[in-house]
Parts: sequence; structure tokens; C-alpha cells
Amino acid sequence: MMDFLQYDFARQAMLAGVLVSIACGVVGTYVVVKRIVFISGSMAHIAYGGIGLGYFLGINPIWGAFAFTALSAWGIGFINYRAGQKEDTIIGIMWAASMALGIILIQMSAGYTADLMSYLFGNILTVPREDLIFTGVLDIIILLVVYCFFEEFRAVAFDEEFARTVGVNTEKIYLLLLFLIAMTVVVMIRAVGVILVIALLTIPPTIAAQYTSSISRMMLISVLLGSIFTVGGLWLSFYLDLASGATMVLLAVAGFFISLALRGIKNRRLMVVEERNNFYENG
Amino acid sequence: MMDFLQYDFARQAMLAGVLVSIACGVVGTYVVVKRIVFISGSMAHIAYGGIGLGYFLGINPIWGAFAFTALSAWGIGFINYRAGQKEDTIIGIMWAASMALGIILIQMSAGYTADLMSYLFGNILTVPREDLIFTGVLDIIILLVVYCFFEEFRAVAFDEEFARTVGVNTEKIYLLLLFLIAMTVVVMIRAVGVILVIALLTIPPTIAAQYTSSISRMMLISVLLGSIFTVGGLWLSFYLDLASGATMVLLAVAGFFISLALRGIKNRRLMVVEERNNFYENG
Amino acid sequence: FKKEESKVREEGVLKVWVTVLPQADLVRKIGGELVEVNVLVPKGASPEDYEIPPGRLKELSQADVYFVVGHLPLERVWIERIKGINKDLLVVDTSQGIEIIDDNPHIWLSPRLVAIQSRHIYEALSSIDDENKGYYEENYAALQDELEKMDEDIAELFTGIKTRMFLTYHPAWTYLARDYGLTELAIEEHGKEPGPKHVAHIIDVAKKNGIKIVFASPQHSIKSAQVIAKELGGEVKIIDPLPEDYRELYETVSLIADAMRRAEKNK
Amino acid sequence: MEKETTAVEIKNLWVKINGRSILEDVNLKIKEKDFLGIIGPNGGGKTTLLKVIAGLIKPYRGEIRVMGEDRIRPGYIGYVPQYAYFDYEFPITVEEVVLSGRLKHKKGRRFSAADYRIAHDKLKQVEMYSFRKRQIGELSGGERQRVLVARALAVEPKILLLDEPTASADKGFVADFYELLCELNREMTIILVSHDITAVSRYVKTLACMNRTLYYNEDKILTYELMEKVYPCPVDLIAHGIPHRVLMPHEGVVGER
Amino acid sequence: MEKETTAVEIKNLWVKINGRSILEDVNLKIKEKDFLGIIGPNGGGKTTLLKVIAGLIKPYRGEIRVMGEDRIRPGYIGYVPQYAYFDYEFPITVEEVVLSGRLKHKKGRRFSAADYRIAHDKLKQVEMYSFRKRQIGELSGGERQRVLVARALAVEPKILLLDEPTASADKGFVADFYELLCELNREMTIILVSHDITAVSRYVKTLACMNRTLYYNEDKILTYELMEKVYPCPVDLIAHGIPHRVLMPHEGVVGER
Ligand SMILES: Nc1ncnc2c1ncn2[C@@H]1O[C@H](COP(=O)(O)OP(=O)(O)OP(=O)(O)O)[C@@H](O)[C@H]1O
Ligand SMILES: Nc1ncnc2c1ncn2[C@@H]1O[C@H](COP(=O)(O)OP(=O)(O)OP(=O)(O)O)[C@@H](O)[C@H]1O
Ligand SMILES: [Mg+2]
Ligand SMILES: [Mg+2]
Ligand SMILES: [Zn+2]
Repeated sequence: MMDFLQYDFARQAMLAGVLVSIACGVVGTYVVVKRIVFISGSMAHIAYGGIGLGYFLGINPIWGAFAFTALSAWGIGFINYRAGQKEDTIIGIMWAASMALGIILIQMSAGYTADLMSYLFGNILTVPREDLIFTGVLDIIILLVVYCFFEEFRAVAFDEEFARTVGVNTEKIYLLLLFLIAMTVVVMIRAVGVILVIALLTIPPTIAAQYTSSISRMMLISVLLGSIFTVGGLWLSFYLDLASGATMVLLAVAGFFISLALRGIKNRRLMVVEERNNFYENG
Repeated sequence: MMDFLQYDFARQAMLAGVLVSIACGVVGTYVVVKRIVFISGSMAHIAYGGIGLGYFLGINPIWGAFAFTALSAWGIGFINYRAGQKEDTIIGIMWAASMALGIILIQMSAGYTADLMSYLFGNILTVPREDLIFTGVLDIIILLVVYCFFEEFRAVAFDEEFARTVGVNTEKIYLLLLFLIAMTVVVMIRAVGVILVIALLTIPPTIAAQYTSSISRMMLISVLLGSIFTVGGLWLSFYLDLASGATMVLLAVAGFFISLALRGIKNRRLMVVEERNNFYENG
Repeated sequence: FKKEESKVREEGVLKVWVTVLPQADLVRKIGGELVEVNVLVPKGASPEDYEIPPGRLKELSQADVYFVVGHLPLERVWIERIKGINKDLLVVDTSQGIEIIDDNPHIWLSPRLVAIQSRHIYEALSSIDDENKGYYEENYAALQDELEKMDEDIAELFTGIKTRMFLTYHPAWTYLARDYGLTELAIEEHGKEPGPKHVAHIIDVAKKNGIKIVFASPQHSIKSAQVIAKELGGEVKIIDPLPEDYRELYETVSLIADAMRRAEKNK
Repeated sequence: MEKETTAVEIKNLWVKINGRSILEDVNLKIKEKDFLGIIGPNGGGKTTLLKVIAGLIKPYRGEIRVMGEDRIRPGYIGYVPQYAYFDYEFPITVEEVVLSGRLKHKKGRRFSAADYRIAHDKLKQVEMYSFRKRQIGELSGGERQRVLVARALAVEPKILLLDEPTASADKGFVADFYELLCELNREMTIILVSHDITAVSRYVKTLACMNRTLYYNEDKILTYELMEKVYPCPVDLIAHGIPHRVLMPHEGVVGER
Repeated sequence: MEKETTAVEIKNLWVKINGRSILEDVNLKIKEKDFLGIIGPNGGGKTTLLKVIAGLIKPYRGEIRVMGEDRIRPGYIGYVPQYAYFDYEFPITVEEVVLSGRLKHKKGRRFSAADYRIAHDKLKQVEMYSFRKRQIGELSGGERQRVLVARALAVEPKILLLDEPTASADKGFVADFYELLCELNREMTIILVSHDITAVSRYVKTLACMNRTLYYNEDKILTYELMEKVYPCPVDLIAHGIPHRVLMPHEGVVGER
């Protein structure tokens, strides 16, 4: 480990991993319990439209991405609340529309455009300092918002109808959540790329959910697991000489299966058919 | 139109558009009613792992993609039925894992970078004849399977528990559906790229669902709409000289919003809050 | 080649297509007024994620010759498809006879390999358009002189430099390095995302040799290059691996040579 | 004066869903501390009416005033839905579900000890206190319904809306539950939808019948003619066990205890 | 001989969920054409037992035989769940939902005219025929429950499992429904879970109480002691309206009509 830590970039990558894990662990918990994993994946793609817009207008693409995902968050919330459409379909449509727009805008913009791959994949080894700061600020915002609206988030995520009868402005709370997801995705895309974001948003909270039925504990466990996966993955990739983002993801996936197996051994003789039904119970 | 149709490649692209619309309209209807849009998006990314494997083993990447998505369909079904995990999370995990694996495999395989983007984007203008044949065969398979198991698919998608008590092998039926989606995604990736697949899988059935509550009619309308969007988009992209895949997607998105607006005008004074609740009822 | 001949007579010019900008320059120099050159990947676009719009395909369906670089992934995907659209298209692989390293496509960045490429271009043009063979030959000879001159100039740039090592993010200069006895340190391994060990290794080597300049290309994100430069206490310099005018190559290489001199001083 | 004592006032309310008219010209005026029972056939629109009062469905036409105001204040409504649609795998305990009834009462970000005390009290009232650490999905149908009742009670609302709260509850609980409602009724207005006419007629102060529109008399009289309008086969009904005292052809207070 | 007439036979059945034991040592033997009513407190395990019989939950230990076989044949079971969890926006009509009960009867890929006739008959029996073209989400709670009953009937099963089928049904329907069950009982075995002890005791042939384990007498006698075991407060219960003839301290057939 030591010889690895002597490099600036390595220390910075570890810091990035931990900072990313905080945001992803907290936001990812909501993503997983509210079953909106799809949203995180789509927002990442929606961001591409913004990147295209950024190039087209000659502004920093990251602001385009911000504007686009924020707008899409608002759009998802709005259409969802006002137009009575299925959320997942709307998101699928926005996904496709944004990507298409991104392609056309990039095609139409003059001058050099950056490669799509770096947006999709990112590279945690070479996260610039400013992105670290971005991520840190995002962590603080997320923690603050969640700290302030913890109960409201939970109530709205669990039973939105009842929350409304109690007087919670459920639209606002849900939009706030969507905005948090949007911001996380954009900042993370810049720092670590799309796949790592999706992996860190979903895998640690899913593992955590197997061991607790408390949202706050899920968040804590997720942040810890995320940090283990990123730092461990980094270290592993160093010794195996593999791409670090991918190694982190594979480590997390391994973690998921190990945890599944452990739980499986514990409950081996328990019935499971019933539990599986829960999928259908939800649609 | 005529001067466009004089080109072989244009006629071929139109044929491709219609063939793709058939598969997407039929499979997409299930994807939309069963709310598994996410699966189609993920399978496209999961295919990337297979592409990496193809490069690594030095075989045609499309076979790797086939193997991978088929396996993942089976995996999604299996974990879902046996391990009591949330389907959307599993899919998110597979998505990330496959992408990561793809990256590592490509990194480890000999030679210079693989061409990922052509798999993500495809190009309907230059679909090789063999892909047309592939797509045509897929259309026939899909139509046959759906023709044979129409009632079973509907019953399982609607209320899997009851279907089970009646004696339907729900696992088998669900797996069959996942395989159809997997095959569609892989064939379509090759023919038209990921974004167009997602757009064609989701947008036409979503529009159709606004006008009918019959699955078979949804399929029919979806196929028609899909054909209109692809052929119309092709024609439009030719005259505006834009990327054709992206133009088709944007045309479809425009179609969705027009239909939404039309419905909105019709129902303007109707209450909509209630309908929106349905999301929470399923979430 | 009867058919093509008649085409030339009818329309006056040969419709020639190439994939990247530097190739276009070569074809123009050899074909002069007798050719109309089109580039598949326009300026600024990255050959990795270029989607061909229908208008281009329409033009491609009327093309006469396509000169491929030979090892660009983009070409691997599209050439077969383009051939499907235009069955009369003559596709010439300009990398024939060039020893390829690791499937690296950037053969247009060494004057010596460019000489081979331009011979392929010349031969193809004159076999299609036999009538104007003399014209092509004349142009070709002039280009060869120019390239020889550039070859000598470039070789001269490095005289007196002992550690001929430079650091680049994207491994575009591999052939240049081979032909002039340079060592290219590339952060991307074979054009793929690097692992941390590789990055650490590059940093070690760069530090040992006093290298402080990281070369990046405008088509790729320079963000990552900046982080490496920071670790080395140096800076990022942008050099274009897809120059529009072939003569720019000399300027670019002189930047590389300058960087080497500075590194020697740092050592 | 009058305004002060009217809990819910509905004037010429129409509700349409998907172009189909569900409620037609509903008029209703409930005094504070009233206990209104609503009966009616399946599909009569009872659930829809409660949702309109709870602010979950916007009317097509007409006016609703809750506690004299045309908007619903936080904490005024406690609602027990007929069916609760939520994710049974959601990581939330029974206690946390009930606490969510205190959302608009809590000062600051967290629930206070007082909130917890109230939540626990309500759980005890529905005999679910020992289940408080269970995940919500790990309950039987009737247990879940009790928790939802506790959640609505935890709001300590001005108006309690109950949509068949005892549909899945066992008989032991039902009797206790109605006693509890009578007690709560001293402090709040209650609107109860139920098919259990026997029980309803015994505990409520006012009775209304719902079938597209609301048949309701401020005089608290439910006539035989009214029942005939509402139910498709009132004769059958009587034969099958509706206590005759519910039906008073000319006068008499229904549900008087 | 004996095997031929046993509809459901359960021996030493244990069910655990998430490590918690839900059913303990349940034993049950139901003759063909029997009509078993199961009562019991909330959380007693009634729903779990029905799901085990329907093949939806695998037992932790023990043995179940349905119609003499250890696997369930298609078309043997008709199941009306306590709560149906499905997507209310699903594009399916009431008629199509009921037809899905015919899935394993249909020859070929499509439903025959006979299947349609049966589905329509069942819809008429639950008074929902006129709703047959409605999308399933556009129904009220009670209407939906009737459709689910029709769906189970459309199976024309050997064994009909009903989990509180009348919880949201109006009284008019309930009476008719029990008459219908008695009629159906001539051709099939029925197991009915309900909290409506009055109704149950009137129509069923055999009565059982469920609280973790099944208290059940093949002699069809429900003793006072039994009730005391099952319900936390049997005295209360009686006070609150359980007809006394259900409780027979020493002997007598319960539910005799
Ligand atoms: N998924 C689960 N995890 C843990 N415990 C569960 C789960 N599902 C049900 N239980 C418990 O199992 C017991 C029996 O549940 P069941 O649904 O069978 O009861 P029931 O007799 O049908 O009750 P009700 O009359 O309320 O419907 C209850 O105590 C319940 O809390
Ligand atoms: N989304 C919808 N679209 C169309 N019609 C609907 C919708 N929801 C309910 N309805 C109809 O509205 C009417 C009233 O429904 P509501 O749920 O209010 O009845 P209810 O009195 O509560 O009945 P129950 O006793 O069965 O619960 C019913 O006829 C029902 O079919
Ligand atoms: Mg209702
Ligand atoms: Mg139950
Ligand atoms: Zn390059």
C-alpha cells in the first residue's frame, strides 16, 4: 500500500473514492428504497444532451449537463405529477431524447468536441482537484438536505398519499430528491464516469438493505461499503494492473454476491418463494 | 421523397426501420406495461461486457453480446425468483458489472482500442443485409412466440401470483419474455444502436397506451407508430442532413409530446392528481 | 478500370474519400485539380464517436476511391457498410507494407510512413485515371521531395538530445518515435484507460528523466493530462495529431524536441 | 358562529374520472364533533368522497370547505385508506410508519419524545405496540390495517376519515375499535365508511347513504325510501340481517346509543 | 378409498418467514365437498395457510397433499387473495382478468367461446357483467374484489380458497355471495377465511380456528375452550355479538343450516 500512496494521484483518487461514496451512499439509499435506480442511469445519459448543448453554445459542457439534468429532474417530477404518465416511461423517453439531442448538437457545433467515452467512463485516477472540491461541496449539500428533511423524505418515499393528507408538500420533497440525484450524477460523471456512479448508487445500499430495515443505518453502511469498494478497488487495481474504475465496480459486485451467499447460507432452508412475490406486488 | 428513395441505402434503411419497429413495438409493449423499461436500457449496456469478451476471445463481439445478454436475462430471472432481491437493483448491478467487465476484458485483450461507439450508436443508414435478415428472423420469432403465449404473457405480467395458482409455469414465461427482450436489444444494437432501441421500445407503446387498454391493440399501434417515426425520421434527417438515428428519436419524442398535448386538451378540466398516485401505488 | 475512366471523363474530377484530415492533404497534393477530396471525420470531431449523417452517405454512394488509414476502428466498422452502399467503390488500404505496432492506427504522423502512404495514393490514382498518370507522377515526386526534406529536418531536430523521451496522454506518436529513435511514454495504454500501476510507472519514469510536459490532443479531454502534469510539477501542451496541413507536423515535432531539451536540463 | 362549528361543508360537488362521472351533486355539512357513518353499495363513491375531503382528488365542479377554510391545513386530516398501496419491502418499521402521522407536528427536524409517546399510545390502542420494531411488510393484512389506523390517530386530527378501517380486522378488535372511536369522537369529527351497517348504526351519530350522490338528512333520519334509492335490493337487505331500527320510515334518530 | 375423498391433507406443517415461525405443527384433513370456515385473530396465520395450500409458500417442514397428490395440478385451485397486488394501470379489462382463470383449461392459444361463456357467467354471478369492458384499475375496492372472486370461480376448481372475499363487499352482495358458495359447494371443496363469524357459522360445514396452529376437530365441534385458546378475549367476543350457538361447550354441529 505504501508504495502506492506515495503518488499524489493515488492519494487523490482515494480521497475521490471516499467523497464519491458519501454522496452515492446517501442518495443511493433513496434510489434503492424508492426503486428509482433507473432514474440514476437515465440522468447520466440525459446529461449527455447537456454536454452537447454546452459544446454547441461554446460554454463549459459541465454547466450544460447541470442545466439539462436539473431540468429533466423537474420535467420528470412535473410530468409525473401533472400528466399522469408512468414515470419509468417518461424517463426512458427523456433518456433517448437527450442522447439524441446531444448527438445532433455535437454534430452541429463547430470546433473540437470532447470524446464521449470520458463522460461515460471517467477516470478516477486523474480526477482534477476542482472536481474533488465539487464533490466535497456536493457531499455537504446532500448531508445537509438529508439531515433537514430526513423524515419528510422517508414519508414521501414510503407512502406519498398519506404524506399529502398530513400536509407535506410532497411534490416539493420529491423534486428535491430528484435534484439531489441529478446533482450527484453530474458531479460523479465528471469525477468517475457513468458506470461507477450507477454501481456506487445501487450496490452498497442493496447490500446494506439485507442487514437493516432502517434508512439511516442503510446510509451509514452504504457509505462505509462504498469507501471500502473504492479504496480497495483502487489498491487491487494497482497490484493487478487493471483499470481502476472497473476494478472497483467488480469488487462491489463481488461484495454483493458474497453478501448474498452469506445470507443464503443463513436462510437456506427458509422459504423464499413468498419474498420473490414482492416484485409483483409492486408492479 | 423520390430523390431520397433512389438510393439503395435509403430503401434499405427504411426497410430496416420497419423491421425494427415490428420487434420493438411488440416487445416494447410488454416492457412498458410490465414497467421494465430499465431492463431494456441495462441489457444494452450488459451487452458491452459480451462485446469485451468477444474481443478478448477473438470471436465476433456480437456473439459475445448475445451470450452475455441471454445469460443476464437468465440471471435476472433466477436471482429474482430464488434470491428474493429487488429486480431493479439486480439489473443495476448487472449493468455496472458487465460494463466493468467489458472494460477490463478490452484492456486485457491484445491490440488497439475497440470501437465501442458503433455499438452504442449504430447507424440505420448502413445496416448490412445480414443484419436485415437477422432482424427479420427476430421479428418472426417474436411474433410467433407472442402469438403462442399471448394469454400467458398477459396473465404473468398482470398478476403472477394468481397465474401460478392456476398452474402456469410463471418462471418459464417470464424468462421467455426476458429472452425476447435480450434478443431484441442485441439485434437492434447491431442494427441501429442503443439509443434508438430504447426510444423505439418505450415511446410508441407509451403513446399507444394513451389510446387503448388492450395489449394486442397497443402492439399494433406501436408497430405503426414506430414505422412512422423511423421512416419519417429518415426522410427528415436526409433533408436536414442530421444524424438519422437521433432524428428518429427526436421525431418520436415530438410525437409523444403531441399526443400528450392532445390528450391534455381533451382532459384539461379533468382531475389528474388521482392518476398520478398510481405511481406510488406501484412503487 | 474501364468504368472509372469513363466516369472521370464525364465529370472531370475523381471523387476521393479519406477518413482523417491529414490524409486529405496528401491526396490533394498528389491529385491536384483532378480530384475532389472529402474527409469522413470533419475537423474537431473525434474518430472514436463519429456518426455518419445521411448526407455524407449520399455523397459516399457516388465516391470513386476511398483511401483508408488501415487500422482505425471507425474504418473497421464502416468500410464494409460503405461498400454495401457503393459497390463500385475502390477501397485502397494505405497501410500496406507498413509494419503496424499493436494495431495503433496513427501511421500518418511519421513522414517516412507518409511516404509509403502517398505511394499507395499515387499508384491508385494513376491506375484509375491512366490518362493523367504523368500529372500524378509529377505531383507525387514533388511530395516525396517535400517529405524527404521534412524527414531530414525532423531528424535534425533531435541531434544532440541524449534522452529522447517524451510524455503524451494519447499514444498517437508511436510511429514517429520508432522512426526517429524516440521513446514515447503514453499514459493511455494502447489507447485504453490506464491502470494505476501503469500511471505510477509512467510518473516514475518521467520524474527520473526530468519530464515536465504532458502532451495532449485537442480531440480528447485534457483534464486527465493536467492531473499528471501537476504531479510532475509541469504543464500540459496541446499538439494536434490530426493536422489539416501536413507541414504542421514539423512544428509539432519541434515542440516535442523542445520538451526533451527542457527535460534534460531538469534532470 | 355557524362557520366555527362546521367541520366539513360540501356544496354541489361533482367528480369525474376519465370522463366518467363518479360523484354527482354531492352536498354535505358536518358539524364539529359529529360522527358520520357512510354506507352504500360497492362503487357508490364512498372512497372517492373521502379522497376529495382529504384533498387527494380535485373536484370537477363544486366547493369543499374543511374547518371553514377552502384549503386543508396540515394536521387537520387523519386518513385511513381503504387500501394502502406501498412497497412492502420498504425499510421502515411499524413505529416509524406511525410516527409519520406526526410529520407536521414535529418541531425541528426530528420527532420529539412527545411524538414518540403519542405514537406509542396509538400503537397500544390498536394493540400493535409489541410489533413496533417490525418492518412494515412483515405483518398480516389485519395487523397492517391496525397500524394504518394508528398512523391516522397519531395525527391527532380535527377530522378523522376512515375508509372501511375494520374490513380485515378480527371481531375482537372491531368492538374495541368502535369504543375507541366513540372516545375519540369527544375531541374530533369522524367520518366512517363501512359496510358493517350493524356496527355503524350502533355507534355513529349521523348516517348517510352514498350512491353516486349522497342521501343525507341533517335531521339524522334515514328513511326506508332513502335506502331503497341507494341499495339495489333493500328488501333482500333487510331479510339478510340489517337491524330494523336503522330504517325508520318517518322519524327517529339513527345510531343513537 | 379414503384417499379419493380427501381434498386437502396437511401433516405437521411448519412455516417460517425470515426466521420467524408463522405456522406451527398444523394438521388438517378436509374431505371432498367440504366447506371449511377458518376464523382467528389478526396475524393468526390464516392467509399463510391458504398460500401454502395454493402452492405459493413452501413449507419449512411437513407435508401437504392436495387431492391426494403432493403437487398441485393445474386447474385444481381457485384462489381469491386477501389483497391483490397488481398494477392498476395495467391494460387489461375485467373480462380479460376473469378469463385468466381459464388459462389452463383453454385448448390451443386462445380462449374458446366456452371459456368466454364461463367467464361471463361468473361475472354475472358476482354482478359485475356490465363492467366487463372496464379497465381493471377503474373499479372501486368492492368491485375489484368481486372480479377477483369471479376469476377464481372461472377456474372451476376442485378447491376454492377464499381469503376474506367479502371484506369490502356491500351487504347486499354478501348475502347473495354466501348463497352462491353453498351452491358451488355441491361441486367443489371450499375453504373460507373470514372474520364474519356470524355469516361463517351459518354457511360452513366445518369450522376451524387458527392462531399459529390450527384448532380443529374432525367432529365439527368448536368448543368454548378452543375459542379461548385462539382469541385473546373470548368473553369480550361473546359480549360483542358472536352468536352463542357457535360455541358449544361439549357437543353439537357448528354451522349446521
Ligand atoms: N413477510 C413476513 N415476514 C415476517 N412475518 C410475517 C410476514 N408476513 C406475515 N408475517 C407474520 O405472520 C403472521 C401470520 O400472518 P398471516 O397474514 O398469515 O395472518 P392472518 O391470519 O391472515 O391475519 P389477518 O387476519 O390479519 O389477515 C403474522 O403475525 C404476521 O406478522
Ligand atoms: N380510476 C378510475 N377510473 C374510472 N372509474 C373509477 C376509477 N376509480 C374508481 N372508479 C369508479 O368510481 C366509482 C366509485 O368508486 P369508489 O372507490 O369511490 O367506490 P366505493 O363507494 O368506495 O366502493 P367500495 O365499497 O367498493 O369501496 C366506481 O363505480 C368505480 O368503478
Ligand atoms: Mg371504497
Ligand atoms: Mg390474512
Ligand atoms: Zn488517436
